[in-house]
Amino acid sequence: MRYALKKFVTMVITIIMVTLFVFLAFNLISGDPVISILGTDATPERVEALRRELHLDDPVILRYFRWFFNFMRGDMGVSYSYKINVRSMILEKVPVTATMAIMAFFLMIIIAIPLGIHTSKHQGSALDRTVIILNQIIMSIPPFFSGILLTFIFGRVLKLFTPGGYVSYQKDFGSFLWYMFFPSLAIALPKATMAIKLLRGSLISEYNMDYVRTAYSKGNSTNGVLYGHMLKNAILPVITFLGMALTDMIAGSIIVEQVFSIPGLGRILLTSISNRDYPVVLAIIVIISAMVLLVNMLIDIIYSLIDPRISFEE
Amino acid sequence: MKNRIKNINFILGASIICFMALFILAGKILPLRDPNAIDATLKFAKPSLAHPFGCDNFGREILSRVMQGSLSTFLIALGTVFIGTIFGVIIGAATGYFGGVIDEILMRVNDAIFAFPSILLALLFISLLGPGTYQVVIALGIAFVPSFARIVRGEFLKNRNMDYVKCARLMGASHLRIMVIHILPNTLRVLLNAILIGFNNAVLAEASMSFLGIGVQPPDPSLGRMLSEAQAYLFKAPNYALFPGLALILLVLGFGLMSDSFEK
Amino acid sequence: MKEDIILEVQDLNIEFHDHIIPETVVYDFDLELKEGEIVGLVGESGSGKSMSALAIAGLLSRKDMKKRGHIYYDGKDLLTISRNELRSIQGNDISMIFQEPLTSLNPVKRIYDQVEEPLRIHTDLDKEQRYEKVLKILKEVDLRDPEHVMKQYPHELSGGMRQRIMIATAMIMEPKILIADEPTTALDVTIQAQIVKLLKKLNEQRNTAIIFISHDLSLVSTLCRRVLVMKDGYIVESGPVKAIFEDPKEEYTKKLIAAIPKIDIDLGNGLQDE
Amino acid sequence: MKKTTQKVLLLFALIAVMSVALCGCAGDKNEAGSSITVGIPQDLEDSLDPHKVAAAGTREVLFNIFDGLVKVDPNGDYYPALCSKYEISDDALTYTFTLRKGVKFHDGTLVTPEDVKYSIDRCSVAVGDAPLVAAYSNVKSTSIDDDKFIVTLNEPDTEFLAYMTTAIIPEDNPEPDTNPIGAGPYKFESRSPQENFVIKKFDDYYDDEHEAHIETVIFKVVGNMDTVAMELQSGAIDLLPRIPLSQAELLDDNFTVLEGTMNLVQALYLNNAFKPFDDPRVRQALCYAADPAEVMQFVSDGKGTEIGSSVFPAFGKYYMSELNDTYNTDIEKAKALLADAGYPDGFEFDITVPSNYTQHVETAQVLADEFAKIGVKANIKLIEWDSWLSDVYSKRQFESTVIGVDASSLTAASLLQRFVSTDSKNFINYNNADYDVAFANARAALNDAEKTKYYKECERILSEDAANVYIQDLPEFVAINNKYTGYEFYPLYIQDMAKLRLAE
Repeated sequence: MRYALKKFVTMVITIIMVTLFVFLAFNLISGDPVISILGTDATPERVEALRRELHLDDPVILRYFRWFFNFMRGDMGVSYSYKINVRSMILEKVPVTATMAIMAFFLMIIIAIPLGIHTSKHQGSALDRTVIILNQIIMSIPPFFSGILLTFIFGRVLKLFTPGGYVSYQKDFGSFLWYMFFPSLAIALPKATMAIKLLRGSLISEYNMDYVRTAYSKGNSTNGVLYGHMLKNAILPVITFLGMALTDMIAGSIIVEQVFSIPGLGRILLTSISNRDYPVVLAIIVIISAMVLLVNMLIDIIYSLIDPRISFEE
Repeated sequence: MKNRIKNINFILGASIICFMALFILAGKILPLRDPNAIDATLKFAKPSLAHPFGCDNFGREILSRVMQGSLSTFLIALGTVFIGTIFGVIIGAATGYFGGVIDEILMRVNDAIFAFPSILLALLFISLLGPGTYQVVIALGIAFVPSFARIVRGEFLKNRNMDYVKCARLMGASHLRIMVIHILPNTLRVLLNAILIGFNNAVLAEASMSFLGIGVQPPDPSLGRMLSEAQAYLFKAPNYALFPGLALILLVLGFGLMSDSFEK
Repeated sequence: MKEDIILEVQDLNIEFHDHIIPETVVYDFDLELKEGEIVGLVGESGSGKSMSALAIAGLLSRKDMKKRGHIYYDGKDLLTISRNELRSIQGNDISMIFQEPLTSLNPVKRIYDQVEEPLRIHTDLDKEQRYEKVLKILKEVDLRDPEHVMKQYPHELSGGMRQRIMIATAMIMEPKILIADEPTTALDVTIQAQIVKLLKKLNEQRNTAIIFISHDLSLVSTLCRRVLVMKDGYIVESGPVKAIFEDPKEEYTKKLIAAIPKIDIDLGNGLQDE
Repeated sequence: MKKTTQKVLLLFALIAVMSVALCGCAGDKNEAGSSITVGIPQDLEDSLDPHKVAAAGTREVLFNIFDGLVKVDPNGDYYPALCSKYEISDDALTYTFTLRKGVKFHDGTLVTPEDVKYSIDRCSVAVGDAPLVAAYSNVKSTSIDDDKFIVTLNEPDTEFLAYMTTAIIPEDNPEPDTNPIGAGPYKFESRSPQENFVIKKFDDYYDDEHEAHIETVIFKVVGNMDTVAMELQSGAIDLLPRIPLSQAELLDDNFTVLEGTMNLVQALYLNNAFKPFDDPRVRQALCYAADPAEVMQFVSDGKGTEIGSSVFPAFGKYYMSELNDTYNTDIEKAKALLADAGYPDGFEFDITVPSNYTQHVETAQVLADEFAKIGVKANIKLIEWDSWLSDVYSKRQFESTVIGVDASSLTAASLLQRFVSTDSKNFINYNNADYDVAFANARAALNDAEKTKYYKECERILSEDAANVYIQDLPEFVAINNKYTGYEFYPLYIQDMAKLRLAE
């Protein structure tokens, strides 16, 4: 339990640090939220009036703590541009990005594990070679470009989904999942190829470990040794990679949301940054970094569950 | 069996990189049209002998733009990895070797940068120092520090309580000496691998940055910018997207195969 | 095959193929093993003793290893029978223990699962029966508090205990032949003596034939009745232990015996390790 | 052990395939009544209070929800809306509006004269020392007389009617920012940030002639304008104003592409306070070097309309096409001008461009290439829209920028006032005494002919003094699915959905 507490505390500290970074960043970034609210034909006096109203002239530290205490009380403030309560606006969008991340995560596992195992078993076979080459190529395509290609192939050619036909999960959950499958694939693919390479490499290096020979000496079949013994050991480096891959996927989702026109957190984050909509940006960043750190903590726990050598109080 | 695949990858990777290096150099030597020269008559000219890669919507020569673009993308990636490695090693070594309070603080800073969307970081630098290639390099460089630091820290942690380190300390070697002369060379293999993978990610990150309009300023080309500009003409002039995409894939493929062969 | 010979190896040759030029490691290796007999296989490292043992245990991969000759066990030639048949023998009739106790056990699986595995492969006993058998075998290998050890992981045990686990796993199916590939080399002297004593006890109780591979002649002399001396893949000399040690014929065997440091091990007191 | 892991993997694969197959077809639109999906490039990231709206993109959509005393029609004339008729006094000081009876707001309540007075006073009464709507500073007082609403001005202004299109809103709306209630043909239905903005037909709209036809209009935020053709072809979008030309060319024949003008003044705006742009000869040299025809060739496939000053064709009587020939491209003359301005071998300057407007970025690149011909090196700097608003527009920290300036109302003043040296929106720091005089005369002139003469004089000064390098009024392409018809272009930023009908 002490471990979980320690991890939680470090997580909170990190999030505080991230939000502090953002606050300082916004202070230095040019662009003024008031002007983007009032527009070009706002008179200087009204600009000044709004600045005072939003306390924008107070010192950064004071503004930060005010925001922090409100945030702790659950009041994320009101969006400068949409004038909507930030919390309702964002909570409505979290499931969109979350679904995409989770779907991409599972897709990655479903693609990577079987292929990783298979190519490690049949090293040098035709399939192994093609998978390696394909891996390298897919890894080298930028996410936005793979998004476009996927939209073209699945959307226009195979007509499996209507490009741009995003359906909100409140309205029709089935077609929402169906539509989200393709952007998730666009994010998952590059990471899946990386996972295949990693799993294949680590499985191959497990082959010449002594315990494998012992397993064979007990009369295990090749599959028995592979799944019974080696997989559990070989999966360890892949799990650490999964943690990092998820953070890249969330970053990738920002780009893919643009290509598949999905109204997720990424899109709102981008537009809010360019509108200098501080409350929205801060709220989203807290949620995203919380998601990222939570997952990393989860990954550490899974890692120590599988590998007994890592004790909890590591 | 295993090392036969290994050196095929190495040869393949190395040859692709040499090809790309020659390709970029050719851009400098051959008397080609200036990458930014506009010509209304050549708008969307199809690939032909006179224009091997064809021309874009401004009638600019795609061939010389891809050459110039590959160079700027390559330099950006190099700069990014350079910054990422230098600071990554410093932070990684310090946290991995000394541990304790320093480790705790720097690791938290590291996690913070890690969770920090790199796009916001890039925007911060752009507004501070104005748009341009160098700002992107600094922004991406810093965004890459956490992953390098994490890898180097892991290696230093592993080597820290190895016997050879204890002996070195017995001999009275200073911490710095131990870190630089003893531990660092041991981490080189893993670091090299991370650098190559880092290079690929840097190239891809630059492409995404250009997609969002940050980074290399027009009319100068970068592979990422060309790809994002080409997506509007994907069907009308597929060659506009094809060649920069190909150059990008080859660049990343070359280094990818090389990093493959360094795999332990 | 004569009636009490359970294993017959006839001019076994092993050639490596995964390098560019094939390399022969074992030349016409012959061995006849009687039931309950303990045979010593002695030679410097790289003399091919481990390779021949692995060949007998069927652990050399068939792809990049060309083997000529025959290994007859129970009327079947282990080199040619189908993989499934070979698998039914491995761990059941012929089992093996290895030199490095540290890495020979799967680090991420509990001791119980690893010892119990041969039962799950070769028998269809239910959970309780398997638990009983594992408990019994762990007691037989002189492990204190087996219930606790079962739940532990390899990295939580000492080298000696781990070797005992290896032996328990190998012996659980009461195999006819146990191949021990330098089981004591990685252990310190006191533990070595206990392991050798344990092997001797198991041999006597269960009449399991043992092929004991080692480069430590003094150990071989205390445990084995017969010895084969190998050098660069050839068997240079073989015969009863006393004969080999009293008047070695081959030059190489003489040098080997001269090199033994004179310590006499008292096998009597059965020290328990800490 | 080995069997369980294989089973687990199989299970995973099964769930994924099942969940994907389960929802099979994409949801099709089966709302009651007719509906249309209109693509918009950016979401309405703005308050929905008509008097506080900042972005043009929001204003063009809210046109469908709010009606003012008068309303503008496609060719720029005003017709009575909430008022049945209006009279302007001879001295152009008092405007009298006779209010229509029985007009309802979207929440069913009747539009009362008090609501009208509340809406107008809300814009004209000064907060701090400036009114909500700048032009209303000229309003002296407003009063109600039975069913008449009278507005009296401080100074005579024949064009003031243009400002009477301001939205009339109910006094007792608790949340005007997020829940807009007006008297227009459509009423607000729902909104989901970065996704869509939905309005529904207002059944008891008072004006049958301008009544809405299509039941539901969904404004859908388009993620990526560069690949929007795919979304149109797939049926996800039915109507897309301002579609990039590259995408319009890809549409098949169940789409019609209409062509109009963007109604803005695209130019290379020069910061006249920045050396060397303080010297008119340098500005004129750039005008001679620039070739609007070539810009149009690249940016809009030759389809834009060239302009010579700060007024675009939709302003009819004020537009002076002859000014287009003030600076026909002449490299030698440009070099000569540069030489005697003290820059024989040219100079270097930055063009700051907002990154989200592709046409402006492309224009900058063409101009940079043209200026290179006279030895002038132009570096293009892309910055974010918000940074452009604060750095370039309000703080005026820029050397030059390519942008399109639109008109907030159909008055020539809204385009030309910006260049008066003392005006708060004079972001190019233009300072020309003759211009200030000419503009003042135009404002004071009572009869139309005189007013037009002075406004034209202002335009001529801007052109001859080369205040900016004027280029074009960009073309606007609108893609519309042949299932619908009735789309009309407006001279201002307006998307009138009420005109749309289902094609038979």
